[in-house]
This record gives sequence, structure tokens and C-alpha cells, in this order.
Amino acid sequence: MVNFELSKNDKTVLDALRSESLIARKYARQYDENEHEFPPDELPEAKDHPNFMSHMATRGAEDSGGSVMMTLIAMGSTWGDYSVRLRRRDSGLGNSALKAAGTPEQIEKWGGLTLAMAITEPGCGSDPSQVRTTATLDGDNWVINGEKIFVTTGCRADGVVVWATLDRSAGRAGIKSFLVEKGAPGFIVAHKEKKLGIRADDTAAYVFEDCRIPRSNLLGGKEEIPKGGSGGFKGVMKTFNMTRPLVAGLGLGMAEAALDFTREELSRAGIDIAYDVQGTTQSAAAAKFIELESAFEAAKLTMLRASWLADKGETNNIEASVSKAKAGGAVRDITQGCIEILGPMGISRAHLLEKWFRDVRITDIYEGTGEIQRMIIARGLLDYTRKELN
Amino acid sequence: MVNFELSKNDKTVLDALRSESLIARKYARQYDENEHEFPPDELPEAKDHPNFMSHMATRGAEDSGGSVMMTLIAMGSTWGDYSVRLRRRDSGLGNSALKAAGTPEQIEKWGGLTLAMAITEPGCGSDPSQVRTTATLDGDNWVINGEKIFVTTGCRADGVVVWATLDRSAGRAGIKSFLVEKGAPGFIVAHKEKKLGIRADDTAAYVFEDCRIPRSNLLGGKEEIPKGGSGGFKGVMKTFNMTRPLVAGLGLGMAEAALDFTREELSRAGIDIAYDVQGTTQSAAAAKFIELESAFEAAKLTMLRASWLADKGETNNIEASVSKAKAGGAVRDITQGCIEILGPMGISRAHLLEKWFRDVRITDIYEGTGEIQRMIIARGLLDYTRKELN
Amino acid sequence: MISFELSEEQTSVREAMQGFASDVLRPAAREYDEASAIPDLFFQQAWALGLTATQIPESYGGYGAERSPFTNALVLEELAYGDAALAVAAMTPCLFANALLDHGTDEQKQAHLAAFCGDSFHTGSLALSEPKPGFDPFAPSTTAEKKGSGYTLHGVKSFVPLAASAAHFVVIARSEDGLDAFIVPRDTPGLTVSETEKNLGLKALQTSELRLDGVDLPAAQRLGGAKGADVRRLINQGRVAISAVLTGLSRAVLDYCVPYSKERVAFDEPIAQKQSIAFRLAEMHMEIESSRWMTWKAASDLEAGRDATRSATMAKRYVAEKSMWISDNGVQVLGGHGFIREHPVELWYRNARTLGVLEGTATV
Amino acid sequence: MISFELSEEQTSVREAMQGFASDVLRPAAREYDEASAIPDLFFQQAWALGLTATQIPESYGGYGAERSPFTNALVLEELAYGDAALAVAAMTPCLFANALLDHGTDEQKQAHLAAFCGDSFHTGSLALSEPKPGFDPFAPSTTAEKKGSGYTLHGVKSFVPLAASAAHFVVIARSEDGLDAFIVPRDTPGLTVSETEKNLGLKALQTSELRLDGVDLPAAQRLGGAKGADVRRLINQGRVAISAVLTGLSRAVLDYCVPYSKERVAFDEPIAQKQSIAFRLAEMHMEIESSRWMTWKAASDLEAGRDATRSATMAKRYVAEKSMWISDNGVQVLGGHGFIREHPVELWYRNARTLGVLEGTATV
Repeated sequence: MVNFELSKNDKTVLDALRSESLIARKYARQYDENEHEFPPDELPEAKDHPNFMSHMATRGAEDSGGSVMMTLIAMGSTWGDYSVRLRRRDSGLGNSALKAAGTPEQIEKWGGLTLAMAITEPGCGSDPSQVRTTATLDGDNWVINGEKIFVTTGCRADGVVVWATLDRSAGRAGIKSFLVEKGAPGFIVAHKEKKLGIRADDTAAYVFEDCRIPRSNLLGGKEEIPKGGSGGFKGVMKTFNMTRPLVAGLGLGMAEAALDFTREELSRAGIDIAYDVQGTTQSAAAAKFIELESAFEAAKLTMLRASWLADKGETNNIEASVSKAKAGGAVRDITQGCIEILGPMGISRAHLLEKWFRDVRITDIYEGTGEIQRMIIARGLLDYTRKELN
Repeated sequence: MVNFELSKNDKTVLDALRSESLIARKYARQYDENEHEFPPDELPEAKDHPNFMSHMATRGAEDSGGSVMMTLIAMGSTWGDYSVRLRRRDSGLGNSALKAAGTPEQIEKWGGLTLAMAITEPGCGSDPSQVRTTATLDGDNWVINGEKIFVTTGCRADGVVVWATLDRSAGRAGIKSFLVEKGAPGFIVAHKEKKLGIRADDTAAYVFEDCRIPRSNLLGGKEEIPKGGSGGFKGVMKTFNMTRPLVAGLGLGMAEAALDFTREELSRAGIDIAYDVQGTTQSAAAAKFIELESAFEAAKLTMLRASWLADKGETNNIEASVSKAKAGGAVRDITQGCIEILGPMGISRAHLLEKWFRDVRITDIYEGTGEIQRMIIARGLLDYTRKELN
Repeated sequence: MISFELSEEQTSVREAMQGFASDVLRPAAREYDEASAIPDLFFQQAWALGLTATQIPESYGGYGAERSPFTNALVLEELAYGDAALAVAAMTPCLFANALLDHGTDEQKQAHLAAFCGDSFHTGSLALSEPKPGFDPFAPSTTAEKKGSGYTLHGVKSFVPLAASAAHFVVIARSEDGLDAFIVPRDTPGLTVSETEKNLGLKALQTSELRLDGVDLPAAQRLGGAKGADVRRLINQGRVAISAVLTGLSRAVLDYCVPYSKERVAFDEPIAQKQSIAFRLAEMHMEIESSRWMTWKAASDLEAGRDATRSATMAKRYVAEKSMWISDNGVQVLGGHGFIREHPVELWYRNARTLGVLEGTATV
Repeated sequence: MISFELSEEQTSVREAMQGFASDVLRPAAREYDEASAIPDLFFQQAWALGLTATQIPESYGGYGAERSPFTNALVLEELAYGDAALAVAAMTPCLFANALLDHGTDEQKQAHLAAFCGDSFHTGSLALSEPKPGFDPFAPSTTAEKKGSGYTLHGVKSFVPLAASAAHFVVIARSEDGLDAFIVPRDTPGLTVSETEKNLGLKALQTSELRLDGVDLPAAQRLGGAKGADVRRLINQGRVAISAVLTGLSRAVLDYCVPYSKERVAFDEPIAQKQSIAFRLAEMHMEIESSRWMTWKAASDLEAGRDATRSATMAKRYVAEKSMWISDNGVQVLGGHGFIREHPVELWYRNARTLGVLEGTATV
């Protein structure tokens, strides 16, 4: 039956997360202002805090599915702070790729590490099929050459899943993913970006100069380039169907924080949000707030829908893109709008609202921009190929 | 000096127009509900009404330029009613083309008639260079063959300026305009469209079957097809730089009527629009109203700017498109928004608001859709050719 | 737990409605709109679906299926995909019958529900809207004054669907107890039903204004008797219903634009291959999905008996705005053809704006 | 008559400012933003332009050019095209000096204006904003109570530019006469100037909070003396100024995006050849044009001495919304690069949101 209420077990998990998030929030400003410092893996106050994930162990038929919960957990974490996450292990984007496409041996070996994901290159932007980084087999090693930018958590990560092509003439089919550990010869972390937001979560630029890695580091292990079709590329792209709703959740958690803050401040100023009054009697601030809140609800529901489909094992590539695109737009409107409602106090760094405004802006950019998501959705709707619509 | 105030003479013209428009408004509903009837050229009450255009005779350096006044007059007329205009002679779109491109003899001969303009064809939509209607010289006659749709005032007009190609292989350069009088052999008014709005202003479909017209009816008289470039096409397109701000004005007049009506109704309900209160104390209805009013002002100013440039004799093709695109969007937002503010009463045919909502919708469609205007603006900004951006 | 899973029954109801919408509603939509009337035949066809009788308990003569606001929302989306005016017309008997089912006393149910379980079309109606600027359903101007043991009603109601053929009305008014509702037989002295109203959209659906000039009613006509009725819930149900209708309408627009834009050629390729069209279609799809889930969420609050004021208000404001945007884009995608009554987008454009403000404007 | 014609003088002022903006402001913008400070050198360079002294009458030591709110708007658009924070910094002395010029008594002008006509940088500032949710400049919480022949001020002001170096402040407060303004020397007992505030944008511009805990002022410190000041006009001037600054900022965004999108290749062609980018750039241009004319219209109301409340409010609400939209799209056009501080769109995005709410939110 259609249901939008959380079960008791669902709530236990999210309540425990909320109390961790309140700790993270205390550090949010510190690591934003000190972009050069890495927050520790574990914050002092969180040390003896029970891990909320422990509550995920006992789940029943009455409880929400795993993917649904992961998106709600993404939201619950960034409600605390985007960057100062607790227990960061396993949380890199590369970890999602490993889980989706890795061999059992690879998952066993790399699963405990934090893995970044290196796709974008200077000049290729949001078109991953244009990857120029090459991987060449040399005896029992892959030799990787190329440059990568915008690698989230690239400095802190223990390793990275890097996209490279075995044969550029094979197009998308030639693109494979490789596991590269920090310290591999020829793997250089060239640059740490200074950013608008998510400053505690570093963004790196990589250079690979004849970087040699073991042959067994090809993610999923399939070395052959399939004839026709996009081959391994599709498998790699599938990762996005998992991560896109998560990325939506990361953005929406901050948007929810902004709404909560704004509601409280409005209430303190004597303006309560009433849902049963209209135009002529409603205040403009309350009407604007409800507009933003509705945008939040709509985006959150598309996120839940995409992850619910994943839990059912159904195709969700369009729905994943819908949730990402919806969230990408909603979080911008919401944080911009909350500042607008609160006025001058909204732009003060004495409050976190201005930080949420900056942090959420990445949502519509990374993991495929809003434009890319629309392309995917439109191709699905119109039954168009990549060639027909680009 | 920059100035946005009307001169005394400007006001005299527009005030006289306003009193005529109040007559037109009385008939607005009648001819909307009776789409099959043509409103008379002159309404009974207007018979002895002094022609506002007579006030245009005496103008000085202190007064607004002619193009500026024409856009304000367009606004002032549709504030009364889009379709039930008084003194319709000379007011067809073809008349603008005649003025812009006709030879002195042609202007002399055709100037007193109402001329429609036939560009669009089934299947060619907003891409006028795809014109398939042909004109072939046969002795001292042009023989025209083809179909035209969406001809505004096509049934009522005395004649039409029709676009046809002398040579499809010459592309845009081969397109010429021809003056065709009603009654010409082979000129068939095939169809009168049933429309969402502007119902008193008819929209026709034409068929030309070996329609013969005198050789002298080629608008502007230049028969040769220039090598390279777009040749005569550009001249024809120039008409649009004159008509686009006018079309913007036609839409904005109705949007202004909608705002005036909404303001009065709100005031009757005890809500006055205050410009010196904000978010926390402003009512949502007033805030929404000011939002719509601002959109109106912005669009009106771009219209004035485009026509002011025309008066100065400066290039205004981008500005003309800006004004058309701005108005096309603003009038939709404004009329949709006014209904939203007023609620159930806004959708009643007891008031004209719902009619304005329907009538203005054409603004962003005819004379080049909003998309075409954006294309023109973008080509200008990016210095792109038609080939580079389409 | 979070779930978007429809029950088997819901799925089959939905499929049945899809068939009816495409076989009966869509083909008739333009003709009835131009005629500003719906023939009796249609009402009989719709009646045969048992939309009203299904959820009436067997004790009152109905089929005794569970009363489900959620299923109603599914039904409305599908019918409105065919045509919104006909969807509202087909469901108008429910407006009255469900108000009694949910809020009426046993006597009121006994008195009125049996008529909805017969073989031929029977309707009552709901009088909610009022013809004043910025009407707010939570603050009606229509008053119910206590007078002796009964009530006297004063006020004007507008957009009362099928008022001309309705036997009774549920009239929403403000009494000393706050929001209140009354069962008003159409022949009650002081009640005048106007000529058919002329509206922007939903033209096929005949609506009237109700004038209540001192309509005296015994206390027994108060919906819910001494206990009164949960009028907020009635209003919220209306909002969810409109959200569902608008979601169906929006879907109709997109499904019309997709093949159109693949066929329509400009600048040497189908306009669907232009990003400005393709991305717009993608956004329309995004907003249709969003609209449906917003509607479902509010409907599931109603289903569970929770206060749905927040979710229904948000759904209505969101869906009304997006359906206006979607139908507006439908017109734009078709260009000149979108302005012509040969294509249905013209109709959808008017209907979207009409439905969006029917029971007041949630968006400002 | 309708005219968009600038005078020759206005054109030449505009050109001078364009040069200063591109030579001095734009190259320094990022460095000063990262440093959250502006070096003295810049203030001296800006001072040399004579922005403040030009419009001060010769009798007070100035150059005696006509006082022109319209020309100020032109200047601000051009300076802000270079950098908004530096534009506001350069114009801060005018905030104080022009308030006195327009509203001060002769004694007040005599006492204060000469200092703005010297060779070295001198500033006062204007205390308008307050740190409370939904601040409305027309309804400040700061109060000026009549006490004997003078006034006592209570309240908190925020975002007071260059407060650390200002010799005097014009403080807006509510007195029994309504909106009122006072000249407050920085060493007045009861006045505390906070540490530099930390803000989202305009980081180079140092601002402070002013705390007024029972600041006693003689009647002579009331701006305009017994007559008082037209504070509405002051507020409207602020709105027009912000509109002009945001218009310049928006133009900077578009002019950066145009060449970027022509160079940036995706899916085998420059992204500028994609309709989704090209049409967005077209819309940015449309809104920049609109923003400028809205600003000009309000500025010309000020110039003519008309009440500009309506036009200035509309300009501010319109331009603030559009500049937010434009700078947001600037970030999106650049994609990942838009999020990085190597490109200026990141800075413009923060500045647009900051400026848009500086003196209250006209948009809700």
C-alpha cells in the first residue's frame, strides 16, 4: 500500500542520526572558514556516540527499503553538515561504484577504504564519453596516463576509481574503471580547489603519469571491449542510478535545515506559517515560505520514488535523473528564497543559512549537471538515442 | 536627457484614445462570444468621436517620437479591446510591410487598403526561410501557387502581402513579397480558424492556385535574386523590427487592463497595494500583484526602448526581439497571475479578465515565437550565424 | 515505511478508468466544450461505472467497498487524463454523497444515500466557492445564523457543479461554531439557483451560482447533526481532488506534445531534437511526477484519517502552479497550432487555469 | 517625452567609470574578497575620481556639479561591472555626504561637507539595515525618543559599510514624527561599533554592526533640523543604488559567460551552440536590459524630485530577483568551474544574493 510514514525502526535510525548531526553542526562553521584543514574522521563528542547504522541491522517487512533509507540518511547527515560527516569510511563516491561493479575479491580488498571517483577531465566537462585518460596493458600492469579534475574527497581518499579508455576509437565501449591506491607510482594529487561551498569536503585535481597498477585493479575485471553498444560504459553509468538519488538527498538535507531555521526565525518574529489561510490574509513571507516548502516536498518525494524503485529492483534511470534534477533546482530556490525571506540577517556568517546557500549549489552541478539529467529524461521520453538528442 | 514622462501632446493623444477604447470595451464580450460575426469598422458610439490620430498632427521637439507613440497607441487600443478596434483601415500587418518596403507607387495605390500578411505555411512554422509557396513570372504576371495559414485578419483584409519564393534553390535570397488583392483569380480564402482568443480578429488559411497578379505587385519591385547573402529576405525581415515592438504593445495593453481590473477588485475587497511595506507585513496578494506589475513595467520599458531606437533611426533588431520576447512572457504571467490573485471570480465570463488571459496568449506565438526571438537575440550576442545557432 | 506500491485493486480500478477515459471522455471532450453542455447519455455511461455507489455501505444500498479517498484520487487522475470537465461531472454525485458518508448522521445517510445506488443518474452537489476576490474556503462569507432550534443561511455561492440537476446541496457556511455545513434541498424557500454560469474553462460542466437569501433550515439539516461536520476535511478533500484532476490534465498535455514535437519539423529537424523543446518536455515530465506524488501524499493523509491541511494545501498550490505552467508550455510547443481549437491543448490551457482557482487560490 | 538619451556629460562620466572599473576594480576583486579587506591605496585611487566632491556645491568646498541621482546610478552600474564590493566602498562617502546634501540644514552642511572635499579619503556612513528577520526599512525597530530638547536613540543597526573608518553616521530611526534620521558622531557615548561583520558576499567591504544603547543627541543632530529629513527618499535612493549595482553585476556575469560558452566544447560543439545555453544567455541579456531601464526609470523619478517609492520598490524587487537568477545561471553555465574560486562567477553569485537583501527584502 502507498505509504509515506516512517516505521518505528526507520525513526530510530534517523533519530540517532539526528543527534550525531547536531554534533557535526557545531563544527560546520569551523571547517568552512578553514578550508585548508581537514576535519577529523571522528569528532570528539561523537566518540562514544552509538553508531546510528547499528540500528539498521534489525529491519523487518514493515520498514523502508535499504535504498530509501540511504537517501533519508544522506538527508539526515547534511541536515547536520555537508562536509563534517562522522565516520567517513566507505562513504566516497568510488565506494558506490565498487559496490555496484566490483568483483567479490575487489569488494573484499577495497571495501574498507574511502574511495573517490575521478571522471571529469579538463575540457570534457559533463560528457563522460569524451574521456581522454588512457589505460594500457603492459604485462601484468595497467599504465594510466591523463588528468582528472573535480575529484570530490580526492585529497582525503585512500584511493580512487578512475575512468580511463582502453581504446578511444571504441568510443564509450572502451571506457573502463580502475582502482588506484594513493601512493601508486605516477599518481599525483596536483591541486586542491578553492570552492564556493562544501569546503571541508576537498575537491582535487589528479595527474597520472605512467601510473602503474596491478592488472587485477580493473573494476569488475572484464578487459574485453564489446563490439557495438556502449559495453562496460553502461555498467559504469549504472552507478549513477544509485548515486543520483543520494546526491539529491545530500542537497535536500541542507535545504531542510534552511527551511527549519527560517521557520524558527519567522516564528520568533511573530509570523507563524498557517496552511489554512489564503491570499488576502496570508502574509507574503508565509506564502513564500510555503512555496519553498512545497518545492522541498516535491523534490523529496521524487527522491524517495527513485530509491523505492531501486529497492524493488526496478529500472530507475529516468527517475534517478528526475530526482537529481528536481533536487538540484529546489535546493537553489529554497536557500536563495530563505535568505530573501529573512533579509539582511540571512547573509550573515553568524548563522549557517548563508553556508547552506553556498553548499547546496553543487547539487545541480556534480554527478551530472541539471542539463545532463534533462537530456537523459528527454531521451527516455522521446525514445531518442544519444545521437538524436545531445 | 533620459525621460519617462509623457509630454502634454502625448497625453492628449492617449487620453483621446482611452475614451475610444472605453467604447470598444463595451463590445469586447459580444464579438468574443460570436466568433462568426465581424465587428463593424466603426462602432455606433464612435461615429462622431473625434479621431485621436488627429492629435498626432501637431507634434513638437518636446513630444515622443512616432514609433514610440505607435507602441503606446497599440497598448492604448488593446486596453480597450484587442479585437474590436476602431478605424481598422491601414492597421493590418501587411500595411507595415508596405510602408517599410513598398515603392512610392505601391504605397500610393495600396496604402488605403487593409492588408494582411501571409507568411506561415503548413509544416514550416516559425522558420520563414522554408517558404514553399512559389511565384513564377509569366509574361507580365506573377503566378502564385501554395498554401498559407495563420493569416491574421485574413478574412476581413482587402488584400494581402504574401511571401513566396522565386527559386527554392536560392534559399532565403529567393523569397519575395507580393501584393495580392482579394478577388484575384485563384486566390481562395479556405478556412477561418476557431481560436483560444482574439476571436473578433479573424485568422485565415489561404490557398493560391495559379493565382495571377500583375508584375508590378512584387513589393519593392526588385525582381533579381542577389547572389550570396539573404538578399531581399533581410528587407522583408526588417518589417519585423517595426512590428515586434507593436506586437509587444498589443499584448501589454491587455496586461495593463488586467492589472487595473485586479487592483480595483482588490481595493474593493479592502486590500490596497502598498509599495512601502515588506515581507512580514505585506499581504501575499499585494506582493504577488507588485511582482506582476514589475514584470509589466520591465516589458513596457524594453518596448519603449526598441521603438525609441527606431525613431532615432538606429538598428534595433535585437531590441525589437527583446521587447517581443519580454512582452510575450510577461503578459502570460500577468494574466495568469491576476486570475490567481482573484480566485474563482477571475475565471467567470462575467468579467473580461478571463478574455484577456486568452487574448494575450497569442503575443508569444505570432510574428515569431518567443523561441525565435531568443534565437535572434542569442545570435546577436554570440555573433553566430544562422548555421551556427538554430 | 515508505512505499509507492498500489494494491491490486487500485491498479485494476486505475486500468478501468484509463479505458473509460480514452474510449469515452477524450473523444467527446471538444464537442461538449464547444456545446457548453454534456448530454444525458454521458451521465448514464459514467453512472454505470458505479463511481458513487461503490463506496456506499451495503446497509444504505451501495456495494460496500471501502471508502477510499486515495482510490478517488487515482480515479480522478485517470478520468481527467481523458477530460477534466467530464471527470468533474462524473464525480459530482460523490461530492455530495461522500460528504454525507464521511460526516452525516445515520439519519442523514438513510435519507439521502439510497438515491445514489439506483440505476439512473442522480446527483447532489457541493457549494463551496464564492464570487469574491481572493476567496478563501476556510473563511467563507456565507453565514449560518442560529435561529430557534434551526439555522438561517445568507450568502452567495458560485461554481456549484450540476446545480441545475442536483436534488440537494451541501452548503459550506460560517456559523458561531466556525466552519459548518448544511444539507439544503433545492426547493427550500430563499434558495435561488442561477442560470448556467459562463466560465473560462470546464465549459462542458454546467455550474450555477446559489443565492441564499435567508434560507431557514431545521437543525436536522446541519451536516453531522449536533456534532457538526469536519469541514476542514471536506475542504482538504476538495484540494486533493483538484490536485488529482490537474495531474491527469498535465499528463494529457505532455503525452500530446511528445509525438507532436517528434513529427513537427523546423530548421531541418524535428523540434524535439532542439534542447529548448526537449528539456522543456523533460521538465514537464519532472513536474507531472512531482504533482502525482504530492497528490498521493495528501491523499494518503486523508486515507489514514490524519489532518491533511498542510499536505493538501501544499499539493494544491504546487500542482495548480505546475499544471498552469505545463499547459502553458503545451500551447507554446505547438506554437500557432496551440492557439487553435483544432488541437486539445487550447482546451487544457483554459481548464488548467480554471481548476487552479476553483476553490480559492492556494498559490498566493 | 519618452527618451533614453544620455547627455554628453553622462556619457563621458560613464566612460571614465568603465575605464576605472576595468583597470582597477576587476583585477583586484578576487584578491580583496579573499583577504576580506580593501587596502588604503584603493580608497585613495577612488577618491581621486572625485565621486563625492563633484556634486558638493562650491560654497561648501566641492566642485559644484549638479547633484544628480541619475548620474550616480550610471556610475554605480559601471563600477559594479568591475566589482560590486569595491563599487559600494568607493561610493560609501556619498551615502553620508549626499544624505546631508539632500536633507541637511545649512549648519549641518557647513559642519560636515568640507571634509569630503579634501585630498585624502574621508568617509561617513549610513546605518539603515537591522539584523532581524524580514527587516523592512520603512519600519525600523531603532527608536529615537524625544528627551528634553534632544533625542535618545536605542537599537541595533547592521551592515554599516566602512563603519570602522567612518567619522559620522546617518542613523535611520523611528521617532514620534515617523521615519527620522540623525547625524551621530562615532565617539558619541552609548554608540558601539562592532568588529567587522562576516558576510556571505561583498567580503572585501568591511561592515559593522552599530549598537545604540541610549545614545543622547542634541536636537541639532537631527538630519534636517526642525524640519526633519525625507527618509523615504533616502530609502528610495538606496534601492535605486542597489538596483544599479546589481545591473552592473549582472552584465559582468553575461559578458563572462558569452566567450566562455563559445570556447567550452561538449558533445563535439561549443556549448553556446546548444539552445539550452544560447537561449539562457538571450534571457540573461533580456533581463539585464530590463534591469537597467527599471533602474533608470526610478532614478529619473529621483532626479525630477518626484516620489520614487513605487518605481524604486519595483526596480529593487525586479533587479534583485533577476540578478540572483542571472548570477545563478552564470554558475550553471560554467558547471563545475562555476563552483571554483578561480572564476569570478562564484564571487558574483555570493554578491548578488548579498546585495539583494542588504536593505531589506523587496521581493516578498
